[in-house]
Amino acid sequence: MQITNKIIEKHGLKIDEYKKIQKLLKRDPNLLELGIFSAMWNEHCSYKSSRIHLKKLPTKGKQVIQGPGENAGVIDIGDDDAIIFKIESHNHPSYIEPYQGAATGVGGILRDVFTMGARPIALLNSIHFGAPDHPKTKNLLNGVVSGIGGYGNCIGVPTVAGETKFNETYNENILVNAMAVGHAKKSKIFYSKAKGINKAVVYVGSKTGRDGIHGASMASAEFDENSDEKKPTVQVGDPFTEKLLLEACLELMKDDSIIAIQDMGAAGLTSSSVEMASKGSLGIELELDKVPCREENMTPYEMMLSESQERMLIILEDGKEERAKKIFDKWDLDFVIIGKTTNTKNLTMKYKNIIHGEIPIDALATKAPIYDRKWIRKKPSKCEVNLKNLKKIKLEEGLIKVLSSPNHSNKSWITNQYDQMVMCDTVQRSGSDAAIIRIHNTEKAIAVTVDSSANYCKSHPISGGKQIVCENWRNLISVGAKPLAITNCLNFGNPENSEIMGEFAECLSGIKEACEFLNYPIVSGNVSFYNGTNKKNIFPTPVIGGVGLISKLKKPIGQYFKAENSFIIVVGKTFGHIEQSCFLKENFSITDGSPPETNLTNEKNNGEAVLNLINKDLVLTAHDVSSGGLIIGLCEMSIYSGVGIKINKPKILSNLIEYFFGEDQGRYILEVNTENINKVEKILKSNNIYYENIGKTQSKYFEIEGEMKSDINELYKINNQWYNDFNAVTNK
Amino acid sequence: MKFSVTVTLKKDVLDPQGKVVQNTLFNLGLKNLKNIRQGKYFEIEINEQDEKKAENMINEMCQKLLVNLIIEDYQINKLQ
Amino acid sequence: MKFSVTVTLKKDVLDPQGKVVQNTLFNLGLKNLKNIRQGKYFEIEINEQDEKKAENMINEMCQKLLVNLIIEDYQINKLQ
Amino acid sequence: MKSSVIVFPGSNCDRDIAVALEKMQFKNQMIWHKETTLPKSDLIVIPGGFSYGDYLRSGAIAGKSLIIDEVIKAANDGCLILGICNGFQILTETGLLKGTLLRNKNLKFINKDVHVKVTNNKTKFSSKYKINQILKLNVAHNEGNYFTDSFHLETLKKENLIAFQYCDKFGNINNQANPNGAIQNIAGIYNSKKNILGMMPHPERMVDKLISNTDGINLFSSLIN
Ligand SMILES: Nc1ncnc2c1ncn2[C@@H]1O[C@H](COP(=O)(O)OP(=O)(O)O)[C@@H](O)[C@H]1O
Ligand SMILES: [Mg+2]
Repeated sequence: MQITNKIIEKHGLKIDEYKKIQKLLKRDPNLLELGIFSAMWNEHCSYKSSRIHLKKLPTKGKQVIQGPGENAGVIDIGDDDAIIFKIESHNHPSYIEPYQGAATGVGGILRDVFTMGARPIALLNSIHFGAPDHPKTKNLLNGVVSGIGGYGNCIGVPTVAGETKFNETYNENILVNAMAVGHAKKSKIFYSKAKGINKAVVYVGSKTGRDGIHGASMASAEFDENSDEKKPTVQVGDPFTEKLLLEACLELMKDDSIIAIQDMGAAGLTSSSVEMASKGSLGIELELDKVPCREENMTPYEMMLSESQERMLIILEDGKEERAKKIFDKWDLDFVIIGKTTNTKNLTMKYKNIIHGEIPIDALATKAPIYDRKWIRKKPSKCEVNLKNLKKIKLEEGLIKVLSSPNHSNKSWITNQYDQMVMCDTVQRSGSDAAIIRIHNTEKAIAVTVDSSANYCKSHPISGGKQIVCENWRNLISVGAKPLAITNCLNFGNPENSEIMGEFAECLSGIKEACEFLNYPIVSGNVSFYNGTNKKNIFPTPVIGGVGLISKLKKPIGQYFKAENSFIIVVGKTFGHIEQSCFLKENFSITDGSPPETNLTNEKNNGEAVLNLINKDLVLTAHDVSSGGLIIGLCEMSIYSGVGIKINKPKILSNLIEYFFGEDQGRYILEVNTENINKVEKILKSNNIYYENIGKTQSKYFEIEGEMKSDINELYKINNQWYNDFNAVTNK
Repeated sequence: MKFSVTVTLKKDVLDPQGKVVQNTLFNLGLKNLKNIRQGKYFEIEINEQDEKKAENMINEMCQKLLVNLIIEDYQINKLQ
Repeated sequence: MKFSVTVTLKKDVLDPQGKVVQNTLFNLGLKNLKNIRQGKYFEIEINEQDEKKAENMINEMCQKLLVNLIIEDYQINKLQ
Repeated sequence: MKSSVIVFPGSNCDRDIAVALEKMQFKNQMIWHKETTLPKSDLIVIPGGFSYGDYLRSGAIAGKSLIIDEVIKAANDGCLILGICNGFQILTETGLLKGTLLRNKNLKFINKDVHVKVTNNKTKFSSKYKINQILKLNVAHNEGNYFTDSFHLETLKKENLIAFQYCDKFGNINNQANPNGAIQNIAGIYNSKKNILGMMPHPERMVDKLISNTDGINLFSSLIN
């Protein structure tokens, strides 16, 4: 078949890139080979626009066993225990088919974790939707939520934390990021680097169908009017088969049969075989007629590019086949030797004994294009907030607006659809700053959380990048965990646009600065570009997933007030930074201005002090202050606990709106009982930590001296109303 | 007027349920089974005497709610 | 040979799915809807040329697995 | 006490129940569904999860597995059988318990802590509870909406075969306290001989203070007696 420009374009390749292919091959590729290049050289698999920026991120530390470059990152949590985790996007598929898109997103990230030998112990997600009144939002929201639940519930891994946000920037391009966390023994971690010649290459799992052909290139292109044409690529998730695959893999991993193992994710058989061969500087030869197929008459092209789910590729030690096959038979899964490793450094694809394609591995991997795309700095956004206007609004009124807004409404209508308890190690379910999962049969636990702040990143990418890392860190501190490392999912618009590329570069430099300062390295992640439609790009939305360690597990303190008459302490200084606050957005629809600056020194000192207090059992409750400011933080602690509060008139700022709604960083709210208050203040003072003693807990009223006094049950209702209304209205 | 709607997965779309059911039937001794695919079925009664209008209405229901057009096909039949 | 099987809930068994679907369609403006019930649909292909035998086999599948006879009814149709 | 937990492909609360049983001093064994004999046990547990993905009907395919014949035999011999969540669904599919579990009335998966009332405390499963005691247990299911015909419902009441009923925290049995639409707020039932219990809530999730509460413990300690 003649390769025309149209075919090249259809494969998402630029003419220049095609010329490079010709040069690398020293000939024209055939269609199969072109398909392989297209799959490996697209943005999703090659990281061609992001790689030079990603290289600058801090990825090392004493706690890091494996940084980026493998299926997932691995960290050390002491003894022989390791935690393996990663986050990944499934944005485009979820927009096309929300249930299956989200479900297969969860399935994919789980495989990345158990392919390394970990038993998955927790799932998290970060989901972003368009405006609630956009006609597509309701369907997308319900579909995504039930898809996430459908997969996690069925496979039996608890979904314990996440975030759900609404903003019109996602109207035509939602974000669905899923994170999986697993536990393994340090001495039993599996990697994807092939070793040795003539080793069996084994295909295990589900059969290959025509689903998802070119999924990775779809994830590397913008949506347009013709996106409908790409519909046949929808993949259906099969969590039942994944459960079998998980158990079978973990059973096989008990001994040392496996040389290398790699899930078939984006670009399926192609990327898994190329990655294993590339890492081992070997070649790989596949006999495609052996590939288990679901449909009749599948071509080599289809088999190589199919993105059927629930499949793995394993390179086995000699003489282990029989035993391995027995295990997969037991679990009713296909187990077929489809090829072998070679010393040719080529990917060789045979079908019925004829070579249908042969490509040097390095042409697909290390020699893939890398772009230093043009990028420009963001101009600071100015905001003319008229403080006089702010005074006109009453505290209570402002509070109710925020509490009842979609972004701040209670999300139990989502979390109640996720099995959070299965595996019986969930110590802290969602509804706190971070979830806590016990390491089975030990006294240790990990805390996990995901965070993003697209508004902040949009207006000032560097501050925004810094801020999310810090907020994530703070969330782990608040539950008494020592933050260890993060994974990140970088959701951005079109990288060929220099403004978008600028957002990317600057967000990353903010992330880098915070990670370095906090010794909070990045061990895995994923980049999702081309989020946008017809030149309208989404806000830059990096999502950070963090893991922290609790070495001696106790009943978690949680974020709900425990008792009346306790002292309420705010750690960290309140300056009243109101620009980019959700107060301005919800009450005045003002969205310009710059986000609060994050002072890394204060952040670190405050966090370490709070962690110290929690570890010494000196605080009853802790909660970090984030979106919505002090008043929302206090409200969240109060209305779900049944304990009220009485806050004194602030001494340091005269503008109450700024004081209560300002989103200054590095702050925590602590509940401390009378017995410990002196000790707590002494420790804070001796560490030079700025704090304020702002009031006390009381019964059932949310009260601010001289300003407001509301029944907490009423505020509770307001915070829980939104989803009911949403469903009722949009059903019409 | 009464209609039936059958909803089936499009060709090439994975049918995990059908697959498991097929294996189970096979294990139960029904070895002659070649292929089974699972779908949905609706029986719908509407207050509309005009057949053309009625069918349009059923069609609308399918498009709006009953069928996931991205992965499913459907067929409408008049009953009785 | 190819058959279809439709499985429906017995009349006096509660149909929570059908009910929600009915409410939703009603809210979507399809006010003429009188009643909707949801069931399952199977398309089954078997290697058997004798129609009688084939039908018996399908019947056996229904009885053995596809249908919960306590709450469901079923109907077999030959396709093509 | 010897217990056996049957493991089906897709079971996912099998480890959880094993941990709970061992904590309560049962000598427990895991039995893979392809096995054709059961070790002698005082208690057989069919755990929660998604056996066979819940495909076709939840519990249907597991209900046809080889090991189920052995479970039925043991049940007829008077062995104690406990089916939790998916296990309950499997027991109804095999006919060991009557009735069926339909989709939740809101058509959504539900995971939350709910209150249930101990309706009968005169069985081997419940003797350590007080009558009408209110427990807080966790439910996690898509199909927990118990349904049965009116004749059987009468029998359940007459013979005192309702094990647990969903209620509010004060013990009122009403619609608001019913998470899934189950008839008469039924959360669990016994067979006539009261040696088989099927229940939607997960008692094994309630045996560890650190994780939740200990309201499930008395179910297991009742069995030990
Ligand atoms: N934003 C990022 N930060 C750090 N590492 C990243 C990032 N994006 C991708 N990586 C790393 O690049 C490697 C390839 O990722 P990816 O292509 O998503 O894997 P997969 O094969 O699962 O699709 C992984 O090791 C991943 O952790
Ligand atoms: Mg991978």
